[in-house]
Amino acid sequence: MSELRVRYFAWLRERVGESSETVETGAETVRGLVDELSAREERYALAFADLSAVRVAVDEELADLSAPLAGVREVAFFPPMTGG
Amino acid sequence: MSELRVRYFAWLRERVGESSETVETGAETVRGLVDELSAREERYALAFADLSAVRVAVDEELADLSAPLAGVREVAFFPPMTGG
Amino acid sequence: MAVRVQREDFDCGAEIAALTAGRTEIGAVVTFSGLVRDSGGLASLELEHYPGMTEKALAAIEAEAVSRWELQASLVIHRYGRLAPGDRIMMVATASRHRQAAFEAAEFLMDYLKSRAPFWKKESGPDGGRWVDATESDEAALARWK
Amino acid sequence: MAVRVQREDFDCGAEIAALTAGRTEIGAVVTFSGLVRDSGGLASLELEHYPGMTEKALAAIEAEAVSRWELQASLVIHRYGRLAPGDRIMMVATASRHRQAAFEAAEFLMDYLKSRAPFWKKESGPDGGRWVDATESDEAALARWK
Repeated sequence: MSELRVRYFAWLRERVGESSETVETGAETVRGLVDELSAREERYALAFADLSAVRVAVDEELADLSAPLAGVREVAFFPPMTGG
Repeated sequence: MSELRVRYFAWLRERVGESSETVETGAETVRGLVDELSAREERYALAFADLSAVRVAVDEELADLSAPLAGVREVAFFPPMTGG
Repeated sequence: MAVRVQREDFDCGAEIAALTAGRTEIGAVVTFSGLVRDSGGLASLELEHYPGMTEKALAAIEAEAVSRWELQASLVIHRYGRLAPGDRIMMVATASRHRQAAFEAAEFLMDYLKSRAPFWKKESGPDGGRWVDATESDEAALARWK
Repeated sequence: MAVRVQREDFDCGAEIAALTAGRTEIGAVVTFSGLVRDSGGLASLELEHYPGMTEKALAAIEAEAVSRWELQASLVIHRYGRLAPGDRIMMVATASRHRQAAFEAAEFLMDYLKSRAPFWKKESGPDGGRWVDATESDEAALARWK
């Protein structure tokens, strides 16, 4: 088990109801973390219902669902970016 | 014979030694005017020695050497433009 | 070469002047400014971002532009927080000897910034709030730089 | 849509602000500024133009841009007279709903202005004066807009 900071932005933040939380997880990849959270509470399952609309950053770098969590301090979930 | 205003810019102005002059000409085209002027004085012949480096405007519109002079008030000669 | 992420407004002309001050080898400066556009009934726009990652992402995009084009100077400013219709959202500026590099680098910065910098826009109007969707054309715009 | 040919300097930021003031349908503004570049020993640059034709040529180029792209506003300012290294020579600005139109129209304006507006540059340095030659690449740049 390891401890991660998990952050949510935009409508993912609104659906989860948190902007940031500390999570104890045994997941080995981002996808494993998503599955764990979705199994834990309905609000996560709803936020992650359509993973094609979810983007991921691992320690502030864009990543994908297969990214490993070993040594990672922070994972962030957010919709496709709309800057500019 | 008609009366034209003829203008020169950049190094054409410097070679001819005038920025503007009134010319009496029987030429029917810009090329005819160039030939007339070149025959008239050495400074024109020098200015028009390389016509590939000369651009023409007729009544303030870009034109070429074959442009007719009937009804024209002003002809201008200048090198390729270098704005911006 | 600089990146700024800030709540405050900025002055395009002053930024250009600062970028080029005393730099007589610069011949061309291109700027892009993004404004809050009201396509009907927009009350305000909330710009959310990911502090920390935003600066890193913008700096990485700028570094990539600098590696691809010969730039004498470049600048990216992006605001966050609540904005009103007509407000400035962001600007990029690129300075080079010649216009081609300045134009291309500015377009590159904009294309990447649009879909690779962690900003999200929420529009508020008479019908409530709505998160702005990413467009397929923004993602497609990246293809020309591969 | 405006064209100005003037001896005086101008303020890019103020021009952008004036162009977009109260125009909440504008999402994107692109500017290009041309500066006097010193590639070694330049004392001054004299910009000669053809009064009367210059304004008409610039207005025609701008009208062509407006017919090709959906622009909410556009501006061309070009100076003439004696300038020093680092001085502003000219600017174009284009404003549109979306960035693509603003970028393309600004590049179009610049490409045409470079070789179709009656301006000529004479550089003065330690070795005397020299008329700046038109470049083949400037003429070639027009091909993509045919």
